[in-house]
Amino acid sequence: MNEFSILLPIIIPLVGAMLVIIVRRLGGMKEGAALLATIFSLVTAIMLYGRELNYSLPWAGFGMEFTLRLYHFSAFILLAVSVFAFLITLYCCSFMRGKSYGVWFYFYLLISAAMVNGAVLADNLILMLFFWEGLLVTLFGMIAIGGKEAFKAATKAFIIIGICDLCMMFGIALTGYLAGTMTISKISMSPGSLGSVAFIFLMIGAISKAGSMPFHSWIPDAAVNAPLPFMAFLPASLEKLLGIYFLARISLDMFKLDVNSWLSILLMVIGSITILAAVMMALIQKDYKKLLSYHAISQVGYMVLGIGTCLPVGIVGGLFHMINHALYKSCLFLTGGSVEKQAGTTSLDKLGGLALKMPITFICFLVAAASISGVPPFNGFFSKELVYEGALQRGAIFYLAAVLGSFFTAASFLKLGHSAFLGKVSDANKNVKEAAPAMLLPMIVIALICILFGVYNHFPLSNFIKPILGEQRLAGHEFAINTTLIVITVVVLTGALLHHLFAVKITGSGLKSADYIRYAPVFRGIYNRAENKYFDPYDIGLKIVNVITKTAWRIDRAVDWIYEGLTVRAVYLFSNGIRSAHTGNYSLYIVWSLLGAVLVLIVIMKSV
Amino acid sequence: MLLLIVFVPLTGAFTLPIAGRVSDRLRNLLALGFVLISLVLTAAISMPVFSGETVTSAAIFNNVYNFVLYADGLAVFMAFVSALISAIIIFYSFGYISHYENQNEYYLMVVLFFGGMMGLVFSGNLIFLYLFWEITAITSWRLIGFFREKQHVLRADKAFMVTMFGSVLMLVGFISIYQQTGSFELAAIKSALGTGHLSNLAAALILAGILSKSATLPLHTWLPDAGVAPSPVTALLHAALLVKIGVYVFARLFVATFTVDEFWHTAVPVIAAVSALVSAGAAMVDTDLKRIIAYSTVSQIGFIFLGLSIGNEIGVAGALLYIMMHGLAKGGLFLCAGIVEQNTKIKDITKLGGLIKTMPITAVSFLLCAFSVMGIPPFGGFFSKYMVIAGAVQSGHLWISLTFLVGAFLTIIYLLRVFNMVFLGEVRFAGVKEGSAVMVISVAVLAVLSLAGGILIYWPCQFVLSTIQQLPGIVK
Amino acid sequence: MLSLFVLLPFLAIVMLNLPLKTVTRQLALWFGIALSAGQVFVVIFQPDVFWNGTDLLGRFFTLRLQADNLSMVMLLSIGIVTFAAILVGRQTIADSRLRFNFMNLVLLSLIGMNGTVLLTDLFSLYIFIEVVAISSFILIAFQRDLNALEGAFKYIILSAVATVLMLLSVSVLLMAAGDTSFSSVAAAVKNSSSSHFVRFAIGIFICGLFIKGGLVPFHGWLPAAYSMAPAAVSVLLAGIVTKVSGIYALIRLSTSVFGPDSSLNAVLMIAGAVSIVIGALAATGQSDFKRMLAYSSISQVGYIILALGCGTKLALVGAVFHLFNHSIFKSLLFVNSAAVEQQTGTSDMDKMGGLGSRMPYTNATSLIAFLSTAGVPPLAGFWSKLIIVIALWQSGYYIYAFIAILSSIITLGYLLSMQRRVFFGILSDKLQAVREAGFGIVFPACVLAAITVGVGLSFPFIFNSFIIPIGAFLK
Amino acid sequence: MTNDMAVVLWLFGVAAALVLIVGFYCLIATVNLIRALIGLEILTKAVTLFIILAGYVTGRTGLAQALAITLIIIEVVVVVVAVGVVLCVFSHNKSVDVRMIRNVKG
Amino acid sequence: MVLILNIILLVLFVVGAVWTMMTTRLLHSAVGLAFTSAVLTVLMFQLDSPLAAVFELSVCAGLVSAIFISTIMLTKRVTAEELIVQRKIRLASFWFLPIVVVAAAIVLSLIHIPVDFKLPEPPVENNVKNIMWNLRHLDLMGQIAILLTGVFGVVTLFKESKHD
Repeated sequence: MNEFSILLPIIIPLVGAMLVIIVRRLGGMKEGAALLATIFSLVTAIMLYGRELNYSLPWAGFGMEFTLRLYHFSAFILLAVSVFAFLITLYCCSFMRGKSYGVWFYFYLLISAAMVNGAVLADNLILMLFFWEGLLVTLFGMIAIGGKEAFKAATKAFIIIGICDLCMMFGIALTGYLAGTMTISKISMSPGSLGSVAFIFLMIGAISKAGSMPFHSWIPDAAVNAPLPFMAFLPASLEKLLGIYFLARISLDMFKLDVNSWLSILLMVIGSITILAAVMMALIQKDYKKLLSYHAISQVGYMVLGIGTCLPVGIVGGLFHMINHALYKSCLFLTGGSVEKQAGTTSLDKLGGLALKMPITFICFLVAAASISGVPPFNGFFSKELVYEGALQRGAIFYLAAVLGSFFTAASFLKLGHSAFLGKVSDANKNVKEAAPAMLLPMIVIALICILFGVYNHFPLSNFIKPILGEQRLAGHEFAINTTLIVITVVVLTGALLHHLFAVKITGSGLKSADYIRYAPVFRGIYNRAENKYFDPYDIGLKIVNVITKTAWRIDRAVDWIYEGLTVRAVYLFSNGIRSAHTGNYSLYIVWSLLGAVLVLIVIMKSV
Repeated sequence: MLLLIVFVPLTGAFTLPIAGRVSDRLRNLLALGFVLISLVLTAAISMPVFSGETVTSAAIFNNVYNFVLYADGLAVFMAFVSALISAIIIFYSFGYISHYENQNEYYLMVVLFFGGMMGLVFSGNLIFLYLFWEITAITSWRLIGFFREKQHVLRADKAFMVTMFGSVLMLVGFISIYQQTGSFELAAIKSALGTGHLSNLAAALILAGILSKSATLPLHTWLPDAGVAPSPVTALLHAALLVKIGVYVFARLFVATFTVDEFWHTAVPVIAAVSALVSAGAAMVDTDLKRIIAYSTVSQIGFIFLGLSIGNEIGVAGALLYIMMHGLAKGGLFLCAGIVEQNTKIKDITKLGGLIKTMPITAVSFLLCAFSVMGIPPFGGFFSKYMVIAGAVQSGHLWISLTFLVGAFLTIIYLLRVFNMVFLGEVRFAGVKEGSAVMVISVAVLAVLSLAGGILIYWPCQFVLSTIQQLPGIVK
Repeated sequence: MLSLFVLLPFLAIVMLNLPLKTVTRQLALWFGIALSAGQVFVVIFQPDVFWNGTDLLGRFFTLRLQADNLSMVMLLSIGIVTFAAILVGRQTIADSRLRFNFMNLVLLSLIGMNGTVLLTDLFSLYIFIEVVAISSFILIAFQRDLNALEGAFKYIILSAVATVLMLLSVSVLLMAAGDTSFSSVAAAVKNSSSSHFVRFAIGIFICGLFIKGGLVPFHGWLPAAYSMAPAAVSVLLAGIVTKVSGIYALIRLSTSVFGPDSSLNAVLMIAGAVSIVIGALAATGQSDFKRMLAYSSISQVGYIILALGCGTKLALVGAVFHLFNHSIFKSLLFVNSAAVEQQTGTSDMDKMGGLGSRMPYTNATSLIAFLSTAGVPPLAGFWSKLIIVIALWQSGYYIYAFIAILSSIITLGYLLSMQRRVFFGILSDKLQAVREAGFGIVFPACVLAAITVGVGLSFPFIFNSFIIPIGAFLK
Repeated sequence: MTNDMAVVLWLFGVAAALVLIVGFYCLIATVNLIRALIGLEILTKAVTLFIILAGYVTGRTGLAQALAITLIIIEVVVVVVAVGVVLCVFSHNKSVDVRMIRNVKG
Repeated sequence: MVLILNIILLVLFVVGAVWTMMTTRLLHSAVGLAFTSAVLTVLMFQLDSPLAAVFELSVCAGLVSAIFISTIMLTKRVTAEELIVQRKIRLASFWFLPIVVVAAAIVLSLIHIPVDFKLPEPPVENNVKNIMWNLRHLDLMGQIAILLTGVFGVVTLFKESKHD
């Protein structure tokens, strides 16, 4: 396998995308083309795994080189991306049937895969940004095809991520300037004052891609309108992988973040807030997709928190959580997709009792939900434990936030499971059937992996995660699970269960199990405001922008007035003055002339 | 060769009204032909130029008014970009302008404008540079007032006067250079100045001219007002050529010929930053489709100035690349706006909507061009925007580059706003059709070029690289 | 054979007025054309026979004429503008008897102007200026329109004031010099340069010429006379009459008789700058086509005087070149106004609009003329203004340079508004019947436009060979 | 210059200057076109006297006379033309009031 | 003696001019002009300029006065009532002309500017005929031109007014 093969993960999906467009009129061929492309890229990813390759092409110059580097970390992400791409394409083969935008969805999906692969492989900051920001276009396209109203969400997503990507562009420029090189693998510096600025800008790009607060607000909006596989594909899996990958790169390789750095605290704070705030929002949602989307935000908090601890245990936990999250969250979205496809709605009001109608979906949901809630022995449990441990070492407050998050996560999934799959079968859902095999298969596979990664957690940890940090960093660290923490976790989870039961009892339904929190004295106001988007950074930002633009507009008009108002008026004022002096009376003109003559004589004779 | 590039369109323009009497088709093809001849000749001349030579052709009168045409990388780059975009715009005009009166005048003025542009680009003598500069001003004045309504002519007059105001100041600046060095010829000025730099007064005066032509704050308001012109004209003026004239002259004088006081390396970016912000804000508020795009131009020109004025390699290269990419993309935006305007007779974006259903190709082209202007990869605009900002960062102007970052944010927001309001949302009215084939092809070509410019960035960058290697004023 | 410039028109008039009634009326036009065209010819092609041949007629007279390059330029302008005016006159004056008188008066005016630019005596200068002036009075008034009479009367009165001032000055200089020839006056001025009397004489002579040339604040008569004169006369008047009788004389006297003198130059510069600004501002608010052009004329004359006051050789070259250019483009604008006035019956710009589509030639030539006036390249007006500004800048008169250059923006402003109101815009219903003016107007317009464009385009070619040598009249 | 000559110069000069003042005053103050022309004539008188005076003082009476004669002739023509204009105005306005001919203004 | 005569003549000259201006009737004014002209003639004689004096007398005192008088006759005659009104108006604007003249006379008499330039050498030729007819042909030609112009002026400005 020569160096050229490193290009394959980028080229194959691209070619696949072209193929999809070319064959789109031939019924069924487009799915085939897409599947083929994803299979090929999966195979390539597997073959590339474990190799170290470098490849470079002449490109734009000025430090912008087309340099790709395949090494452990990127190969791992590559593999994960390929798996998800394949599974979701498979899922879509059934899900997208009969939807007019199918072609474009495959097209965007494959291009996104190519872009993510490119970004992961890139060893040049600009090249990475090229692929990274290129995702914007496909993101926009994928949301916008979702229907008449979807473009608003698409716009919102585009603006938020676009702005963050621009920040990252700035960060990259600064980093490149400080480091003197654009090659990622050659950059290694400690964040000084300017370096911290650069780090923050890069971090904005990274965590916004991962969907952390405060750059999250497009995700719930998109969840409503965008096609569900999109949610499973981009916000749930690929973007998390990419964002956390890059966050890990910047905080591990490019900038030597240490425990004492304020940047580390910053990251942890962001992580904690994200965990808590998002999960609190998730708790009260009454829509399958929206609830999941808030969790997609919340879980990012764990990863950011884990990486932010700057401790090996935390980092490993964060990265492990990244892959775990991608697994269970996409699985959850896929179950949501199945429900939507079969029941025709994702509103929890109208769902209920689907467990019997769609047993496999329900089981997959259970596994994934248990996983996300951190129930042992599923994979989520182990990664969370690692993060807890890291957080605890840095401060009890972070740990508290994480555990509290866990509590509410569990609570909200209990609510979700209860209201969607248990309870009474509503009339509308009488005829719901299990989803098609092509849709079930990916769910099953992912659910299985969840279990596998949980039970045999040493396998992914030692094969995938630990090599990322390298031997030196890990030296002297053992990841023995802290028993105390496990106990606490179990207690918390049990608490969540009890709480749920209690809540169901007092409110009378699973759906309303969180309502008492929703309408609790203090929370009520906060929630009301949150639902009216008072806290949405996007809306706040737009308000600020509005003020700026109004000011700018006034300045612009003022400048224009100088030309159209002031100058013209002044000229006409003078002009009219001069004109009215010409009265037509020649005596006056003679007087002028004589006075002029006097002046001339004064000047001429002055020098004598 | 250089003479041909300049004088084929300049003199050829005057044959167009005559040709127009014979047949419209002949005139149209001739117009396109003149531009294409220039394009091909420019391409031909680029071979020796990029191998490091410079091409000069001159008519020496043994006085300060020697007519010198001089082609180095910068000139060829600019000429090539201009000719390319002009050719597309003229092609588009076949479809657009055929609905209106005074076509002879239109083609005369457009080709004359193009000729003036070519002359300006290759001019090696400040006086002739000014001369061609004003030719472009006259022709654009006529073109803006093309529809002859009173308001339009007033706007045209405003544009003419504001740019004239700047340009006469610039002329005084040239004269001041002449006094300092004793020549109007760039080569002679260069050697006369040596390592010393230009007097600040001269620099300020020339800058006034450049700012007025490139529609930069505080001399920018004529540009949005000039949106009353026919759309190909606005594309030609706002996007592709006219506003780039100022930028080009900036590059030609302040980067390629003189060194100026350190002060200007800060002052110009500050002006550009304010301009970029203010006009971006104005673009958010305005509701006239073409005015918004025009404000966007003002804003983007700020980026080009930033790149050029900080004067380091990546910044200048980025600015040049910006000229090219912005020209393609913004031209496309204006042409799309032209299609919308012509088919709906509406320019107020609040009254438009849902056009993507009826004019899908236009909509997609618009979106692609908008992406390029926003600086989204894989479109060409991405690289130029990055390089400019990187240049600013490298020169240490952190705050200024942050300001530009905000400008870039706003760019994204207002362009998406326009796209949403025009092409998405409720369908407001029925019976709107896609533009004619010629027009749609033109915008599609521009959109594809914007995309290709990014994907095949290697070639434009090589182009730029060989250009800037001939510029001495660059801080390495 | 310089005397021919004066004598041939004489002969022409004599022949025209022989009692041959009908024949001469038709001949008058051709005489005028032949004389003016011949004048242009001998100046441009410089036939050796003419300039250096023995002056057969002149042998009988002691005329003391002298032609240097400045005079050449003036002769050229005189020839061109007279040619245009004659053609316009033929087109616009319907009555054949009046037309005949018009031709005669133009020829007399030609005598006056040719004499003025060739003579070398202060008192002769007065006489020939009066020849020009009196024929202009009559020309303005000859159609007996009340407003024209008003203009003529104002011109007469102000012109009389000017002559009084000039003659007063001549009498004082006569005392100092004992003679009125340029050379002796120049010598006397030089000898007693600090004399109050002499300086007083210089001052009032200059003032007299300021009135003749219409500099601010001596310009009161000018807008009335220009705007109310019959079309053809406006062309002549604005194009060349005041330039010869006022500006040429100022150039001649201030450079080689009274000057060079710093305070004189200061006066000239101030007057020039004030004229530029006031003229431009006053022109801005006008709604009458010709009145606007009249004020524009004041403004443009200001440039000439400003450059004259600057005093360097380059400035003088610029001044003379601008004088030439101005006489071309301003008469072109007046020819256009004649066309418009003839076709629409009014010169009120508010009543026009959209004429461009009906009068394409007039539109195009007017475009050229106004761009040239505003100093937009590549037209002739640009180059002369450029030279003037360069000269000002080089002499360190930065403020004046800025005044000059910024006023050209105002100039552009009002001319743009003129063009907009007259030629652009939408044609009103009343003017639907308007057609292009006749050959007699369009042809000279095209010729003048061609000259403006041609000079502009060929400027770099002719800069060394024609423009710079203008300065040779400086001693 | 002899003393006598200086006195003559001074005397005649002052007188001519006074007449000039009278003439200008007339031009400015009068509202009658014909009287304005008479004022012009008065001015011419003063100027003629100046020229003759200059010739007398410098001993160039010949030249001065030649100039004066020319001047007189020219002024006559000017007056004739001016009177013609005034008469034309009169035929329009039936008045020779200056204030009737202030239509051209602004 | 000559000096006193000159002074008297000059005073007459000035007074004549003032009277010409002050009088209300235009006819008187024209007569005043003729009178002033006549005084000027005498003054010219006093200044050794007989030929010019004769010209002055014949042309200005004679021809010009005739022109003015006929013009005044051609224009509207004023009635007695109008005359009174006119006189009032005239006095309103002219009453301080004499004061101005007297004041100017006093001021000018007090200011004595010395002749500060060199007087020229005596002339070679001082014969007016020679000068006019031999030396100044150009002036002559100018005069002829002006006379011709005058002729055309008369033709164009006067001729048709009879038709009206």
